[in-house]
Amino acid sequence: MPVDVEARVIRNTRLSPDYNVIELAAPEIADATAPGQFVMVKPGRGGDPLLRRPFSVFEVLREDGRVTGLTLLSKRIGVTTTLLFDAVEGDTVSCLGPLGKPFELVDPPAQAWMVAGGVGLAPFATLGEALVARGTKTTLFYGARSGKELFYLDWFASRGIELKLATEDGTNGDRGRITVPLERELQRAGSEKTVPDVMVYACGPEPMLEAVAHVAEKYGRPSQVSVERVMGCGMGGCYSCVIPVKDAGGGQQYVRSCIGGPVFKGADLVWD
Amino acid sequence: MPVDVEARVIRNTRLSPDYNVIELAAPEIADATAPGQFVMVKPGRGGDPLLRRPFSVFEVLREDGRVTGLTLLSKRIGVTTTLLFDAVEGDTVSCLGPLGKPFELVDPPAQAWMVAGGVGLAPFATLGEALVARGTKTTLFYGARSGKELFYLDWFASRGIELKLATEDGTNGDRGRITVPLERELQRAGSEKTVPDVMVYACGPEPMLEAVAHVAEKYGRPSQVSVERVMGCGMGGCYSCVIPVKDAGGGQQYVRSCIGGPVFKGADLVWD
Amino acid sequence: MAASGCFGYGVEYADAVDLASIGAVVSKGLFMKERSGHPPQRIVETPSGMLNAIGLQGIGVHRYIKEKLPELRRLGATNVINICGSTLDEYVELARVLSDAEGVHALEINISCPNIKEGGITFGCSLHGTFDVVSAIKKVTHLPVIPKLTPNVTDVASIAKSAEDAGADAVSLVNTFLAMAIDVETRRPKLSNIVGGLSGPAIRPIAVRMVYECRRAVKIPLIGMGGIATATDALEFMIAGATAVQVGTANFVDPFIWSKLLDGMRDYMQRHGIARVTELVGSVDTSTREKQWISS
Amino acid sequence: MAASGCFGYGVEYADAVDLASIGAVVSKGLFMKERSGHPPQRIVETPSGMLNAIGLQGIGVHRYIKEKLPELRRLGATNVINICGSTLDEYVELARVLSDAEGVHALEINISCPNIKEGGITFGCSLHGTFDVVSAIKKVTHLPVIPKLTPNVTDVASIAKSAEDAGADAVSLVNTFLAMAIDVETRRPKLSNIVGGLSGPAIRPIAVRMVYECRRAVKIPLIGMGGIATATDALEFMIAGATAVQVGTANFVDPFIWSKLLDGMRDYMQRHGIARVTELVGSVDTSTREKQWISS
Ligand SMILES: Cc1cc2nc3c(=O)[nH]c(=O)nc-3n(C[C@H](O)[C@H](O)[C@H](O)COP(=O)(O)OP(=O)(O)OC[C@H]3O[C@@H](n4cnc5c(N)ncnc54)[C@H](O)[C@@H]3O)c2cc1C
Ligand SMILES: Cc1cc2nc3c(=O)[nH]c(=O)nc-3n(C[C@H](O)[C@H](O)[C@H](O)COP(=O)(O)OP(=O)(O)OC[C@H]3O[C@@H](n4cnc5c(N)ncnc54)[C@H](O)[C@@H]3O)c2cc1C
Ligand SMILES: Cc1cc2nc3c(=O)[nH]c(=O)nc-3n(C[C@H](O)[C@H](O)[C@H](O)COP(=O)(O)O)c2cc1C
Ligand SMILES: Cc1cc2nc3c(=O)[nH]c(=O)nc-3n(C[C@H](O)[C@H](O)[C@H](O)COP(=O)(O)O)c2cc1C
Ligand code: FES
Ligand code: FES
Repeated sequence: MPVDVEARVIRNTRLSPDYNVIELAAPEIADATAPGQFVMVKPGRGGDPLLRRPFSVFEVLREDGRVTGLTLLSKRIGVTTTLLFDAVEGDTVSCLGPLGKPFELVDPPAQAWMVAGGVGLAPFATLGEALVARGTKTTLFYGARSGKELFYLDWFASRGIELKLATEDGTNGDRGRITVPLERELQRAGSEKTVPDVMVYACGPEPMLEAVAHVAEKYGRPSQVSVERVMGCGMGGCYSCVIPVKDAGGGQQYVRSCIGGPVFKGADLVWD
Repeated sequence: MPVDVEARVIRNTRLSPDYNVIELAAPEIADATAPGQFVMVKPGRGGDPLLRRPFSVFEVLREDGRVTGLTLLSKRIGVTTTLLFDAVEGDTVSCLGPLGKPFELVDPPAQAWMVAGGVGLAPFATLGEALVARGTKTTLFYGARSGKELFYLDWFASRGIELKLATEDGTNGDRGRITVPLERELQRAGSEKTVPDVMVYACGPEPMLEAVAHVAEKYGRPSQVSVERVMGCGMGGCYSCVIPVKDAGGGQQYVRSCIGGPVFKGADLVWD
Repeated sequence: MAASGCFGYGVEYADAVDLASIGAVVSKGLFMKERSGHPPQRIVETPSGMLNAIGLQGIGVHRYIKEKLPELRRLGATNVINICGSTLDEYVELARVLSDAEGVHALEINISCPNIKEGGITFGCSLHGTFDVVSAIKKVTHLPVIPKLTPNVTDVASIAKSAEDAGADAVSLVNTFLAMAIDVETRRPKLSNIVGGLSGPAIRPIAVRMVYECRRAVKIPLIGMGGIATATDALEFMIAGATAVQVGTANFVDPFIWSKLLDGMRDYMQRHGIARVTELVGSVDTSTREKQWISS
Repeated sequence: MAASGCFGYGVEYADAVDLASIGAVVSKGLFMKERSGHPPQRIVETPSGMLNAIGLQGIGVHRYIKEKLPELRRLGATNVINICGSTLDEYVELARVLSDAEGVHALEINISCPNIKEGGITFGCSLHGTFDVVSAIKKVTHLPVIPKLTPNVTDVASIAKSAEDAGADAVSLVNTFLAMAIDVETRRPKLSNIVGGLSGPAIRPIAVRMVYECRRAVKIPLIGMGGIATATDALEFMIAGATAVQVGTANFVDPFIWSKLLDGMRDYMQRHGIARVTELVGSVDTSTREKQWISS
């Protein structure tokens, strides 16, 4: 069951002119969060902005074993993300969670390939840690506009997660979209499964998710994608966050991504 | 002409659980302010609260002769005053002014008697300084609920301003309303003007202003009162701040206290 | 009470909230059949409010009775069913079906959904339209019938009156205000449905005025809503004339709002020595105020 | 343009703003005679908005022409006079008097003030009421006649249409929404007038929708307003269908808003390669959007 915490800002680190990582003292939530779950966040007080906004839990913070809080990786695009970007230590951010369906983890010999586009990196820190903890060989495919917008590379590398990068301007890794290295590796692994099972995890802009789901399918690999829909409540109350999903009858139906997701099987989604 | 300044909070000092003095880096405004004028203030950003609020300029801050900013004396009663109470160094407060008609000063041998009720003390710091600078003998009658709510006594005393106090619980000065010591002194001064001219200045809750204006009149002394009306704009645009004033024809008319005041001759007001 | 469409079917909130404690759960608007609703984007935030154009996505009345109602009864919820018809017959049929179901406590007649052509707003915007729907439904049900009025009208009080004349047991007001937001960069409406319904604190002063007007026009109880986010807001509606209130948008912001509202109202009543809520209802004093010397 | 009642008579702002630069100054609502208006409290803040019940305090048309107009002409202002009558005859008389005055550029007919019984809203809420006022005024003046519509109606587009049929040269919309706020501690209305008009950002989505509806109902130009506080807001109204916009409440918050609005709109037009504002008017694209891969 989700809890609502008036979380104190412990630290706020700017990674670029748009990106920041904000540490929030919400141990109750951090402790209960599974990889892929999110929180509904409202910075400051007062009615502007009115509604909470969804953010993946980025890191779970620990001090000598004890969970002390969580961080959010935020990209500035509007009111709330600007408030998060400008927040200073001591401010409070009201934080509701954990919410949503987490990723399903895979065990060896299966491998885990995480595909992140931009701020879509957020859910993969906790997912990567959980996978590595089970000994699952984990790779992060990570794409962005330019090398300056690739963050936390050492963080992942130091945890034994292999990195495959792509940037649209070619300043780091392959030039172009992240699907370039992904398809190359899928091909190499071979659709005949010369390599053990691979689970493809993806988070990023929806057109990227669609491309990833399709290329995974093309090479016979299952995928789990975390979608980003505008959410009013995060708890199934408002029906704002729906996404079309294939139903039994071969038709489609709108499913609330806040409780039916945000993680879906790539094969289940209807890409409108 | 008024200016609008995004003023940085230099310091914020809490005087009690309700009262605070906030220092704002708005030298342009401070420099142009005459005693009795006010500023329209909006803390923080965003639409909540929407409208500015009026505050008297309390102190004009100087560093080696140069004007560096101004302070507001604020009493917490709602949204804006709570934001001012909680503001921290580095926050910005948008500050429009100076606005309104100032007090008319008097010169020796006339004496100045300033009568303050609670937060009505605000305009008398600058007025007191201006009067003392002209050598006018100045007295401050200052009333509040209890001694704990009488502030800046040394500040006034150190400038050679005589203090007459009253508290409703009798913890400092006369027990009761400030009109008690005021009427005693007016009586002593004598309506026959055994003492030179006295100008009575008053700021505080309106029923107090009414009582002061009446007692001054009773003893043949003129008064100038600074009224507090709810103000939407401070510039004569909205007609929200009106107060009934006697007109030539012996009738009354609503005058906008933001441009026709906030300082009025006590004798001109109609006390509804 | 949880406002319609703002609480799912209620079961979604079962582990966050004790449904038995919140007065009543008003269901999402139900049609006879399932509806897929409008494509996203379905909501957009506006100053102190939000627009929605969900399009009444829903499972239809039969699945509701089969899948949701038993669970809601188990949880001890008081169930007010919000029904929405494309035709007079559909309203009547919905009322008939629900009257036979176990655990339905009242019917809220949605003649005010601004978001769909056939959302009954055609009924809700005219006097006889309102009269006809309500009286037709009254004929086929023993349940309390509570038409929900639209604020998008010139004279809401006269509509409340015709609902009363038709035998309504109470009226709910207000539904959302028809509104619109445009993305200036793309020059496209922000909602896929182009227009949507405005809710939230922004509309509260208008909704309070409408409750005040209706209180003077009808004798039946009023259920007030529109931007309630605090106990003070709820009290404002009751003092204006509402016997009960519903909370919609604010529940999205704070799903734990219910206990806060109840505590705040209890505290207020103690401070003011008010024994029963009914003493508050419609108690607004419109005589001119005398002045006092507030020590500032 | 400065919205009526939000800019005094204009002269108040002369040293803060270059009146010649802001399009037009719409005067406070004028009657034939002086009016003292309502007693305080006359305004109250609400979420992202404010209520006002000023009661059209004013100096009357004759003093306006004698005392304010010469100064406004000297300052180079374009003067739109907002007129308000208790009767049809008073509207006509006002139009006649002002048509003979120097420096009046247009008449805005306030048939929508919610705050006073005789505020003409009785005209503004009905089709023939609107038609009668406008056609009567057209007969006696050569000046552009711009009725200002109330949003407190079921179908604003049909009212705009009847204004057009009556010969209106343009319509302004919207005036304020009838609303109310109650102080729960005293259980008294916060406004002395009990009810007042809601303005400010809170109402913008409703006002934009009404402009959009009217754009499709009439051919005459629309002057849009309601909660405009930024250049983006102004553009939203124009894209919805407004040829010009007025700013009211936001001017109270920022008297220097005018240059910011103009700069913001200029910047937008450059970014989008738009040469003339008219290209924007009513350009909202209601076809469904295609998707693109926004690199996030
Ligand atoms: C499950 C989930 C997890 C998320 N995790 C993260 C995360 O970890 N870090 C992060 O930075 N963001 C994340 N997002 C996206 C984040 O919720 C939005 O960026 C945020 O809501 C924007 O709020 P705002 O007030 O700053 O922007 P607003 O002022 O609300 O909107 C600004 C502009 O951005 C558009 N916009 C709003 N929401 C979205 C959206 N979801 N996608 C695309 N455009 C949008 C609006 O239409 C508007 O044009 C997540 C979203 C979901 C659904
Ligand atoms: C010319 C002038 C100078 C002023 N100088 C000062 C000053 O130096 N220091 C200071 O602390 N205050 C001063 N005030 C009063 C100050 O403007 C109000 O306290 C302030 O507007 C309250 O804003 P808020 O958002 O905190 O309260 P709100 O949230 O706006 O209101 C809270 C409650 O207080 C009531 N209220 C609001 N304004 C007033 C008012 N003016 N008088 C009585 N009740 C009110 C409201 O009706 C509401 O019930 C001055 C007022 C004027 C007109
Ligand atoms: C997302 C959403 C969905 C709604 N769905 C319905 C509905 O199905 N039936 C209905 O009568 N009202 C519906 N409403 C209106 C609310 O019940 C309520 O009347 C309105 O939102 C005003 O209350 P509020 O300001 O507290 O939200 C909906 C409102 C919202 C925000
Ligand atoms: C204090 C105040 C006074 C107003 N007086 C008038 C008036 O005299 N005549 C009129 O037609 N509209 C009047 N209005 C309405 C405004 O002109 C405008 O239509 C409305 O406020 C919406 O615009 P806004 O949200 O930008 O304020 C007044 C509004 C306010 C806030
Ligand atoms: S966000 Fe409200 S239902 Fe999903
Ligand atoms: S505060 Fe607006 S006219 Fe005085």
